[in-house]
Amino acid sequence: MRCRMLCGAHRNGIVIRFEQVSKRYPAGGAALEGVSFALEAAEMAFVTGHSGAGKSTLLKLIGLLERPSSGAVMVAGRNLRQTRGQAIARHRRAVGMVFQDHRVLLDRTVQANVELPLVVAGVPGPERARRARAALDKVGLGGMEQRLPSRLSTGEQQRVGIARAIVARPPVLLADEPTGNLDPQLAVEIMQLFAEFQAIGTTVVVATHDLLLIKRIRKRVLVLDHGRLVDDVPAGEVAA
Amino acid sequence: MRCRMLCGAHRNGIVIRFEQVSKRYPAGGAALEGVSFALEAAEMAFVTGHSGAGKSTLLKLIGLLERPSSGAVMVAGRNLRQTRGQAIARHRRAVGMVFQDHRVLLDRTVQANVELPLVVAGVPGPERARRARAALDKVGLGGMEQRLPSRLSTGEQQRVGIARAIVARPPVLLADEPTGNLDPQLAVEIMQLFAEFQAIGTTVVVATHDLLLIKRIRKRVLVLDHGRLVDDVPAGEVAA
Amino acid sequence: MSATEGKRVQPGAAVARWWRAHRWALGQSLARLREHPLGTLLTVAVMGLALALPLSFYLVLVNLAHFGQVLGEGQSINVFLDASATPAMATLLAQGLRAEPVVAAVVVKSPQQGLAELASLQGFGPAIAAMPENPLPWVLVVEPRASAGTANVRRLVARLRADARVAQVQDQGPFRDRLAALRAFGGRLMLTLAALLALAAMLVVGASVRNDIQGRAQEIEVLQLVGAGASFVRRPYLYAGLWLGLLSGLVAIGVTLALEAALAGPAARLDAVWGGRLGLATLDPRPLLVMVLAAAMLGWLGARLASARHLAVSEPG
Amino acid sequence: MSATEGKRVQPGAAVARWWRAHRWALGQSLARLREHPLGTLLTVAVMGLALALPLSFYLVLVNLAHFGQVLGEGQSINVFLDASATPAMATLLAQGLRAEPVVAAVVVKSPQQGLAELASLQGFGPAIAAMPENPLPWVLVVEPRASAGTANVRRLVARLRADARVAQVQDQGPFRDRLAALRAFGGRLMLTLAALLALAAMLVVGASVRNDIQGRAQEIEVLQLVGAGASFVRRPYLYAGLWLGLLSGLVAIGVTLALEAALAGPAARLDAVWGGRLGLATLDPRPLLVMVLAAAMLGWLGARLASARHLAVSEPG
Ligand SMILES: Nc1ncnc2c1ncn2[C@@H]1O[C@H](COP(=O)(O)OP(=O)(O)OP(=O)(O)O)[C@@H](O)[C@H]1O
Ligand SMILES: Nc1ncnc2c1ncn2[C@@H]1O[C@H](COP(=O)(O)OP(=O)(O)OP(=O)(O)O)[C@@H](O)[C@H]1O
Ligand SMILES: [Mg+2]
Ligand SMILES: [Mg+2]
Repeated sequence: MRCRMLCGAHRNGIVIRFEQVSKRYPAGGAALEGVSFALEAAEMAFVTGHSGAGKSTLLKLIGLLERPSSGAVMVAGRNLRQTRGQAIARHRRAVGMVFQDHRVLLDRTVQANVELPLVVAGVPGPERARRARAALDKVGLGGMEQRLPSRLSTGEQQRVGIARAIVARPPVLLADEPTGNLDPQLAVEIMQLFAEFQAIGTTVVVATHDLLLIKRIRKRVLVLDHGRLVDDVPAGEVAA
Repeated sequence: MRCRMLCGAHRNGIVIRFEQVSKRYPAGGAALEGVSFALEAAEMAFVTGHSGAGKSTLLKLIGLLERPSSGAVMVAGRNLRQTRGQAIARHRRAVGMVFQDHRVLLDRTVQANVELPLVVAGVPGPERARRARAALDKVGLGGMEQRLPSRLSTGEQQRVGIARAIVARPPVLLADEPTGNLDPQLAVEIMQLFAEFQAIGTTVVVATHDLLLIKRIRKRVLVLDHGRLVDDVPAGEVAA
Repeated sequence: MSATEGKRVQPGAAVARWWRAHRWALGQSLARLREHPLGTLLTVAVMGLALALPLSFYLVLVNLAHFGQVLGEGQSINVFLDASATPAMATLLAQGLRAEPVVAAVVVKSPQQGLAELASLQGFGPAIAAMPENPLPWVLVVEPRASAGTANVRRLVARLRADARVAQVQDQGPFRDRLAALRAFGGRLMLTLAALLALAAMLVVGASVRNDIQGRAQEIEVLQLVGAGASFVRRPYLYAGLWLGLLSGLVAIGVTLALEAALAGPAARLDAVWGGRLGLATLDPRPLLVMVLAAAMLGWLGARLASARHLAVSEPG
Repeated sequence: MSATEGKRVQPGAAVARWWRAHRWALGQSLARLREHPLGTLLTVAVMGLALALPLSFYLVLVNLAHFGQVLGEGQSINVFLDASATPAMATLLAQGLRAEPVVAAVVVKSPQQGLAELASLQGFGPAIAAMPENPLPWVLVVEPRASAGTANVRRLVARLRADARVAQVQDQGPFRDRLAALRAFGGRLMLTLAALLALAAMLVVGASVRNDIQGRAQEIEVLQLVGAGASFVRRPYLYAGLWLGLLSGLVAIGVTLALEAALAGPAARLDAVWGGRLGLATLDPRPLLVMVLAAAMLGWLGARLASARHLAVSEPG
């Protein structure tokens, strides 16, 4: 189903393209200002910049949680401006997203949280459980399936959010500050997990302010400053 | 009012003492196991350790958000076990806390959020506004007083939480991962702000996983591993 | 690569997916009610009460109508014929009256019968015995139909008064008017109250579902963020509304039965003084069934209305 | 060092702080209602309706009692004295009856008056003119007090029947019994419904405040975390409950007035057929005022009950 949208562009050419994108929120200044870049299929990029630079806004535009004030956001060759109604839901099913504020449901078990995207996709119960367990193992939460997130540490909650984003193996993965509550070693492990997804064809965008991590993982880096794209460092040129 | 509780012990001797403190949550394993340490007045310490190590639990015990399963938590020479009812509220007024999940009210203006501890303390309106503005300036949010936190970036929300913790100038300041959503430069500025509070006599405890920050600020470091205190590095011995 | 690629070749997969989605929504809606037993109880209690009252009113109204008919029974019209009227004339007039749609029955009383009745009255015996001849005329006792309107009866009375064969018509019109006015007043009162209560029931359903949705704003948002469509998000609320409505309908029936039991004593006494002629209606199962179904529909509709508004936020900003 | 150190020397600081805390809570409670105009409206509407119905019932009940008194008026007892009774005996007996607490009035009718009445009846004129002597006895028409119980009236009738001076007592006992049974039934019905509605109103208040508190769980927690005491946290909810109650009371009055207006037509017609003797009661301002105060108290109490439960989480785990 989701491949109607993204699989065609998958292994060849551009998956995400920003063309002179600006975003002004009603109650604030410009969060993004004339941003243009393109990401190929199976590419991984960091987005960095100071607090309030527009990192989250950029990811929200790709995930269709916000619409640009001007310019065009193209995903898999389609301008998202035309996406409406049911097609928005379909787009979001094709984009796995780790939210900066986790967005984990505190009154549902860890497993129920991780299974949500599979429920929405109509995956049968036993397969849901199997895949949720596998995703939780990957983020180091194996054995916590039946716990309530309200009884987890914040870092553990954050990892529930990561497991939920990867469980449906979406062709595009967006992660907004996914390691803000994780210790350095775990942060590297999570980034390596994302790199594994990249290796099997997933396009990955990670917003982070963790310079150590950016240096360790060595992927393309987009640098934002007050909403403007001030630097775009290819993976090969990141200083170790 | 709060000085009934903490001001006596303020400039001389121990303000926070843990004696063989263990904490087991009903629905989990041991979050803390036989932790003992003491912090003097006007001392600043980092608490670090992997995700789930027990950092937040330690701070919650000091702030009386949780009670130990065994052992004694002493603040200003009093065993908190005996603190009940109104005295809990009084204790919390004397302890400023930055929460790992911010706990900012999304439907109240930034200023109303920051003023809350002053409202509870009975400070008159004009003085509240003045002090809230001063605190917001300190965390770099000057001019955002009338915005709603739901319309702020996550890092900005986190800073609202920091401003709220410092606005009443409490004798004890607890900060749980206060820079998890801030860029490195801002993180250092916030830590310097805490150090300023320390300089005027505040006892400060900061839970963080940011090793760079710990190295830069060079304060005492308590290291937790699976709930046990495995290391206690004095400020002078932190490797640069 | 994608979560659903493996399923595409399977036959009947769409039906299976549809059934899975509905089963999930069903489970969710039930879990939701079980999670907040107090809230569920409260909502069901309030909505149940709100529905019980119109139902009870309906029953009271049915009984009142019956009651009115019984009261109306005794209110016959006495038609005194002219002194010159013959027995044949009386019979003919009675036959004509029996054909009137307004008339239930006509009894013909001869002058002899009238005198006998008068003689049985206290103190008149000797006086009547002393009378040289019978001064009484033929009398027709006309009983109007209970269902006949007061205006129709009044018209009949006027026609009889104009009849040359009739000397005088004794009609308890004022009493009949009073009774009709009383019934109109009672009916209007009950209907007004029932309308108000139906409104209250609707408001309660709306408020409850709205509160549920507001309390789950975060959950709804997360579902939308992971790609759930509008109907998927709405479904558990619709089911929950349905359950709440159903339960409320059952509570309404329970309350109505309890109300009936509480009123059984006075109602029986009422019936007894009327010599058992009231035959107070017991609960007919059909309106009860209709009530339960209507309540379920009302719950579903309330959920639908309340959710329609909240799901508008699905659009990106 | 601390936030409040500077204030400690100021005189009257405690009062100022108390006033600030209350002003803040007041502002919060009003802001809360204004923030969710639809929710506030809904709650006030439901609670208002729930309160309007018992109030309306109360009014109907008052009128029904009045109505019953008017109906009861006509139901006098005819006491036929023995044929040997003298005028003095009749007057004496009437005086004795007037002293009875059950009796409202006694009219003494002489045999002459009785005969004149009979003569005016249709068809009897010639018969009475032909009578050699007046066969009628002295008659006392006893009107019982409307407030007298049927049992007391029945006892009086029995005593009169046993009296040697009395030949016969004509009493419309069955009618009086019917009327009493009818009033008992109506009263019980209204009281039962009113009790149910008061219960519903309480449930609505409870549910509304509970929902408000649940929706603000995060805010309450944050207040507790920054050191607010139980009473501080509770205060805005208590004020909000008070406002909701007050508004609901006003809505209840509005609905009741509207109901009265809607029923004015039929009631006036009812009164007209009784020749204006019903004098239907209009709204007395005192019960209305009591209602508004009771509604405010109810809101405050509901808020207090609902908040008591939720504030138990203040204790650390
Ligand atoms: N309310 C709770 N109920 C049950 N278990 C809990 C609860 N809170 C925390 N825990 C468990 O206690 C352990 C320590 O939690 P704590 O929040 O102190 O960790 P932390 O060091 O702050 O971790 P992080 O860096 O992820 O925030 C974790 O394993 C967590 O799952
Ligand atoms: N819903 C909103 N309404 C109004 N302004 C907003 C909204 N969301 C974000 N902003 C503003 O837009 C700017 C960019 O926000 P964004 O969340 O993209 O920053 P960010 O780079 O993710 O910051 P952080 O590192 O703190 O998460 C900020 O100044 C913020 O105040
Ligand atoms: Mg962000
Ligand atoms: Mg923590």
